[in-house]
Amino acid sequence: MQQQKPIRLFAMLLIAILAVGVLAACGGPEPAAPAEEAAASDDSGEEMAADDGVSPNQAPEFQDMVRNGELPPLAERLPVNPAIVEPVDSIGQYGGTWNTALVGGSDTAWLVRTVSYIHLMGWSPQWEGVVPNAAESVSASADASEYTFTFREGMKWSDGEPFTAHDLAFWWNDQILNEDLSPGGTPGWMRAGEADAIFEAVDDHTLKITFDAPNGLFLQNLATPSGSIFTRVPKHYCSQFHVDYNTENLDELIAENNANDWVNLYQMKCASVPGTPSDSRWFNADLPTLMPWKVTVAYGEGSQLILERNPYFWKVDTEGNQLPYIDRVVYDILEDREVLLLKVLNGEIDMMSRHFNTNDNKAVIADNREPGEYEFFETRSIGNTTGFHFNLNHKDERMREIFNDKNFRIAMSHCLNRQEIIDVLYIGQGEPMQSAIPKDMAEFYDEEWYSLYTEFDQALAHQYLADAGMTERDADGYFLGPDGEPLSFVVQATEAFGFHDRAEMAVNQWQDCGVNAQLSIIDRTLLYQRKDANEHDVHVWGAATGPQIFLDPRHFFPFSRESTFAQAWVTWRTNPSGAGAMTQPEEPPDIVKHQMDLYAQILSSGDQAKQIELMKEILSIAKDQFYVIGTSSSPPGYGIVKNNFHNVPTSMPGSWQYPTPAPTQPEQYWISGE
Amino acid sequence: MLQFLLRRLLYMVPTLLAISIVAFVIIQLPPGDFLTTMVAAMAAQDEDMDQAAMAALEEQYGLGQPVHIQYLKWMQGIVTRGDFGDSFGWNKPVSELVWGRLALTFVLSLASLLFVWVVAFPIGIYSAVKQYSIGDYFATFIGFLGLATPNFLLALILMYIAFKFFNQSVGGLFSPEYQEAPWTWGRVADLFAHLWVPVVIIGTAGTASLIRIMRANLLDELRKPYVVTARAKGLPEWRLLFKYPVRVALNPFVSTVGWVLPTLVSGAAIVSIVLSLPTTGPLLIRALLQQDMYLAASFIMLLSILTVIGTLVSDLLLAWLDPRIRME
Amino acid sequence: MESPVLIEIKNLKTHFFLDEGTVQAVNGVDFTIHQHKTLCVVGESGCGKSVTARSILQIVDQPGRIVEGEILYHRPFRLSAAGNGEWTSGETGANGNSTTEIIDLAALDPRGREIRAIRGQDISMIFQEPMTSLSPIHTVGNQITEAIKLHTDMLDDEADEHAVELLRRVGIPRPEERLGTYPFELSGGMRQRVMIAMALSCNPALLIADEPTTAVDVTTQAQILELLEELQDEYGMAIMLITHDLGVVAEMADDVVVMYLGQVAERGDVDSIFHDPKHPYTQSLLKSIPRLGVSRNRQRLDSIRGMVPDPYNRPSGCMFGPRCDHFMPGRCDAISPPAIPLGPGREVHCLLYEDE
Amino acid sequence: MAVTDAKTLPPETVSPGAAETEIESSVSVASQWQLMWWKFRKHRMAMAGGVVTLIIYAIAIFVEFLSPSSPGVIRADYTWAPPQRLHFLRQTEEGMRWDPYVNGYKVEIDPEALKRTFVIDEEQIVDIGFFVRGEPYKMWGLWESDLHLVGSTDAEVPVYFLGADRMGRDLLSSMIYGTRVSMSIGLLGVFLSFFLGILLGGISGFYGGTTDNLIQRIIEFIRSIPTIPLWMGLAAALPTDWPPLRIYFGITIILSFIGWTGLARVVRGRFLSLRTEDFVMAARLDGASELTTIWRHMVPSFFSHIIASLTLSIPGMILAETSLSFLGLGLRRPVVSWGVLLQEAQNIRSVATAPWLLIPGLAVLVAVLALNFLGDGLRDAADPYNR
Repeated sequence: MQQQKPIRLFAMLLIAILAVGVLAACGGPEPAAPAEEAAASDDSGEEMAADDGVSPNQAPEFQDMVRNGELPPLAERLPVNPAIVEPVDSIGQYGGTWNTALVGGSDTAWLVRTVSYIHLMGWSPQWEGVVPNAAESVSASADASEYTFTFREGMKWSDGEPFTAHDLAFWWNDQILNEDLSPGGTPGWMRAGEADAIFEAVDDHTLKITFDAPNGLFLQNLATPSGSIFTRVPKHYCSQFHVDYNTENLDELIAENNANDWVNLYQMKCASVPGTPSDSRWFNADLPTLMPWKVTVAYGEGSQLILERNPYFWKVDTEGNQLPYIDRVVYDILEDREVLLLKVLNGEIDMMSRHFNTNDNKAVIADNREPGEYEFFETRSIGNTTGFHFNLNHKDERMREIFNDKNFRIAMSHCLNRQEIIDVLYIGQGEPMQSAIPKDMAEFYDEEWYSLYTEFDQALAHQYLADAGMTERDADGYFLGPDGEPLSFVVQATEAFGFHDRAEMAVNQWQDCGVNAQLSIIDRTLLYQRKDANEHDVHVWGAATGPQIFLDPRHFFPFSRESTFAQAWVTWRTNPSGAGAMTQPEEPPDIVKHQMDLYAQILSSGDQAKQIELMKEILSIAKDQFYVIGTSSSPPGYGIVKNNFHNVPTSMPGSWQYPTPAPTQPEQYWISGE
Repeated sequence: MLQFLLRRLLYMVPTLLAISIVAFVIIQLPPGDFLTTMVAAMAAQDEDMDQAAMAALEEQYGLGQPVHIQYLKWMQGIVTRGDFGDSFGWNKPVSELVWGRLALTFVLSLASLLFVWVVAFPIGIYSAVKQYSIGDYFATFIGFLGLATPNFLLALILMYIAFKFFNQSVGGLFSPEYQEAPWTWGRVADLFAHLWVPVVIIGTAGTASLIRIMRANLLDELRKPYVVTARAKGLPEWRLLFKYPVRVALNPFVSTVGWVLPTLVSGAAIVSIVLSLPTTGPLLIRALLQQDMYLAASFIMLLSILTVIGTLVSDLLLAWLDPRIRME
Repeated sequence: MESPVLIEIKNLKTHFFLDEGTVQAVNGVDFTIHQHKTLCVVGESGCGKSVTARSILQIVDQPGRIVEGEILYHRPFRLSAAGNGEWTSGETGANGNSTTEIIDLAALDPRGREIRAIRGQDISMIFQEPMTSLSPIHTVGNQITEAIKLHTDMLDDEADEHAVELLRRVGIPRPEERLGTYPFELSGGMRQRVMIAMALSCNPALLIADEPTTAVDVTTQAQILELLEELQDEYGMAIMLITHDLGVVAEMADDVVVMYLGQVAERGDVDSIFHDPKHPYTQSLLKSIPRLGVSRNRQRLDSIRGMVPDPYNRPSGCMFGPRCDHFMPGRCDAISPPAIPLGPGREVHCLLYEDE
Repeated sequence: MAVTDAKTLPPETVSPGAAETEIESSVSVASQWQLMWWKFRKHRMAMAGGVVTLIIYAIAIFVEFLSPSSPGVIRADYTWAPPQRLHFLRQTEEGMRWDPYVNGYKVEIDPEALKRTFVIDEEQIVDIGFFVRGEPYKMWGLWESDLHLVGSTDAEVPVYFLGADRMGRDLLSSMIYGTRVSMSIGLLGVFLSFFLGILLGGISGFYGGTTDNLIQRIIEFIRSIPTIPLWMGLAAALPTDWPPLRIYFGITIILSFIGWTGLARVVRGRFLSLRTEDFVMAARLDGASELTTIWRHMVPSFFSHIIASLTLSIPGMILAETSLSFLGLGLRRPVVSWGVLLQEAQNIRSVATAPWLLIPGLAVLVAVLALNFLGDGLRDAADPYNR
């Protein structure tokens, strides 16, 4: 027995060596590709199909399925009046896989931006306005409080069940208005007046929504990502998880799915908070959908999320071919952006404009266009690159007084060498710009405001500082506060979007100007935490934004929690009682209250001309108030698209509210063969 | 022996309980919670979320409750139903997420461990036997080099080289065509074809330290009088080396082998992120960064349990190998 | 009666090559070990006695090396063909010669097969620390049978039996059970007995015992020495006993070698060394033996004044010169004293006796 | 062992009872450090490691003077500028003469790729001088100066010996400044964890029994918590309004908080074995207080070991700092450390188009190698069993 021990040791070593040998041996040959499916499916050409009554205006595999009786004919699958899509460049061919990627486990935003733009209303492809999308048409009452939507007859969910007004009524009445399922109540943009909106399914194809008060921005909101919640809940499927509908086997379903209770079960199967992980569209492959592609491998099941063509999709091209052209969309779930960048460089990504598309990366992506066989497309970001938000509601009385002095802020603005920032960080792209309306928006554009206080002039800045009562300097050359005490403030920024680089440059420039600014680069959650708790001096984030001005005028008056310059005033507007708020409400000055009042008027007006007038008044006050110090106009963003990937516009707006590139209708993208 | 085992198992209970509390506290340490992190993350992409939806989510996640209530609920789930709670970030039960990835993680960890041992033992032995020879200096140098290279940097550079010069598909453990394919021999082969890069990268640091430890242990043992005794018996050098000092030098290894697995599981995390491997490491780091608290806490628990069990296994192995301990 | 020569060491020099310099641990040593006899080597720690012993087996540690000299091993006959057979009594050689061959151990490759065949079989060794000299993780049985199986064709069972036999012989109670025990389960004396059993397993011609009793208590010490004597009677091997304890020498030795700083100071049979020490060093050593009833006070410590010199800075001339009471300036620090024969097997290295 | 016999020669006299106590102690005490030095000197790689370590620390001390510029100086025209080759000899009419210079750059902007392209301009020559006036700084935060060891003789024209980063900051200067932070964070962290380790390990080993058991359980417990979550939790829990320097100390403390357990085990082991040694017993019987016993008698006996482990722990700290930086939890600008620089280079853009930004990795490599070799040599030298 004792003598065997060395043998045991040798055996252990031997096994180890053998195992590695096996590893090495297996590592050698390249695996054979599983099959050449893609090539095979192309053979069943369109011409030869017409005779047997099977419509050639559908994907070849559907033709086969129709022939085999596995699928109803195309005419039965399409609505009576399918939505017609004008292709960007050309009528496409069926086939191909759109390879793209997600980063991490909750990256649903890129999904929202690509495959799920089936809202009732949508933006026109170049963001000129709102057009009906899943709805066939819409009409609104003059006071913007009553909206009537008409749906396409014969429009179906991806499992072939009809899509009707009852689905929306179910969603509203039994999900949103159900206190268990929606403890937060209705979405903010659906609130007008005291009472909840009323959803009434007049018939299968007509839905009437009545608000308690005018809701002037309702249709625009529907076109934003928030609007996706309307058209995603199939009553026939989701009602089985609902306590009011399923009295038979709900408990079994709860047990089967490891849920805690029916609410938990419903949330797992049908929940819907767009852009968050609590979005069952991606995690539940069984959920019927209206999307061009339906999920076949759900998020989190493996290292890919895969969608395949929805046979009941309700859009056709101008020649009547059912969309989408592309067979499958495959999202590689990556852990790191750098891997994504390498995949882009390697030509493994067909079309994408997220995560990898930073200014810094553009150089290396540009260098690799030829071997990677891709090109750039432009995403026009409209607005300002960076805003410096001095905290006007600062908790410290002295700091508040200094920051509230407009002369001080003007001085800070003149201390900034914007051209240097542009040269360093944007390689000269863009121009100095105040936190004002961008040039693209002719309606509101104000030339003077655009360049107000943007000149780099330290002497002028010092004059303004003198006006603010700051003339004395300390031993290090920094200005003392108006009270003669040393003055320093912390500029907080995070690494997202390169804000930290801009902050670093601004801090350097302010120090150079004789102001003791200190840089603090922190985690973005922390950044938000501090902002929400009103614990910041200067917060570095965005400034004046583009066409979503009506929906989100955050930089022009204390509008939402994103109006970082005045958290206490925001609370006063949105939550006057201050219950549960991280920053207690404070009553703003009259002029600010007037802005809030003007915005309330916009909301309750259905008249666009009047809305514009009111907005202009808000903006002129904002110009005078000078809440946020802007930096420079945004250079365009970019995405990449493979050379054989067609119908992607070379330029499109870039914004979350216009969830780039969804309004350009990915269902009409197509891939040409090798 | 059985009593020893039972006693050890009994000891584990309070330890694990304490760990569960610490695990929960650790994830509460950073400011904010899953929701605020998510909102900040969305804002960083210029995206936003409705207040009402946020309130709903807060309710759904139970984030409004006091911490100790959250903890008790979580523990109750684990103890009564083996339910580790739901991952917020994936909107599904933690157990579904973890087990799937654990298998690949074990494959990777074991392969790395084997690699490390197979490389480190011979070099370590050589290095000790030929102390201060050129070979020893070289092995030492290489070993330290492996220790000194931040391995995430190595991963990135190797990946870039693979792309630039070999035109290889980067990241992951499978070729694209096999990623969601069912398990076949082809897929296994594909896995092994991809496995060597992470194995080598993860292995470098481990190999380096193992060489050092092996060398040091062996040097200690080689100086022991019993080696001279054995030599005086007329044993050939190699047999002497393997029967006595190498065998004794292995003991400190065995006593740490229990730590190795959890270290590989979490330690390889950073490399796995860089290489985008579908293993547990990235899931853990992301859960921590997102404050996906049940997922993160369950992970910490699991790793700790692995460590505690690993220590136990180590002790048993050590007792098996070393009579002095067995007899105690 | 003079018994046949077993080992003949001639001008052995074993040096250690260190960066700080060369340590001449053994620097020109000559002596002879006879069959069946006990030779004691005495000297202070560091005088090179252990290195000399290890040189015989070629197990000097790196960076030590035999640089010069011969260790001639007169290999006696085995009675039986098996490797572990009894040795002849000496006179009865087949051709009237008591030895088969003469091997120069110093010339063998320290890692080679020939020296390995001699180690453990012809010459075996026991060490000072019975605890650390046994592997802590192998059983007693394993360690004893290892040598047996290495040098003979015995099967496992036979080897085990033989080991039990040996253990019984060295006075270990219930030897069958002891085969499976580990060294740490045994007392110091028992361990040393195991070491002896191990050394005797192949019935060696020479047993080198390197301070075998320093690490055990006085009672055990006596028992071990007694055992060695008994075993010598029984197995007929020669013993080379290394010690710094003159009491042990008096009890055990047939011949004595006194070493000082890598050189032999004096050698001879035990009686002449004890009763007629010639070398001043030997004389000092004998004076330093504590005697019953004499208190150990500081005065007695002056018997050898000064301390052993730095190994790198050896004195010129006689190594003992600086500490010698009979130091002769101009001679002792100039001439390295040659061996001066005083009788058969008796030599002294001291200029005092030059003209005798 | 024979060799030990031959060399260290503990002067034990022939008769067992007669120990020359005084002489013995004076000899061995006097020679312990000397012997260690001898052994250490023999280990050539360790010597080299020691020299390199000294140089690195010398750099860390004179950071301001040694760096050609300051790490915060942003220059728009030099974003992603590659390193400039230093020429020592200059072609003049009389022939080559000693006059170090670099060539300037012709810079063009590629608007589509959004980058500057740099072409060496042979015409444009930037003189390099020693002890030049340049970017002003405050030496050790005490007095102001603008003297730099090397740099462009014209303060307006920058030189980039190792290239520039994405904002045109000089990499060499950043690296030199980073030396101070990176090398001291290791040192500080190691000292802290050693303090904890020796204290708790010492208590554990010295008292044994229940105390020992308790501390051992705590150590086991801490070690069974995965490191990364612990780091992340602790690092994120640092108060946010701390200035960067205090955050730096916080991170040091976090690193050491995890590092002390390993050392505590070692120290405990040593204490346990020393506890029964005669000289400790003697000190105790002599009535020396426990603390005195520990500090006067026990700690010195393994002091050399502590130094060796100390040296070996610093690289671990340096690497841990880079890992923390990678996770976005480490130090951040305006504090510059090697970890910060590596984190900034930790992207394909840098690897592909600005590989010089990886040079800080080399610095980490050199420092870690040097410290490891040094520690290795020290350990070997301190080892009483070693020859």
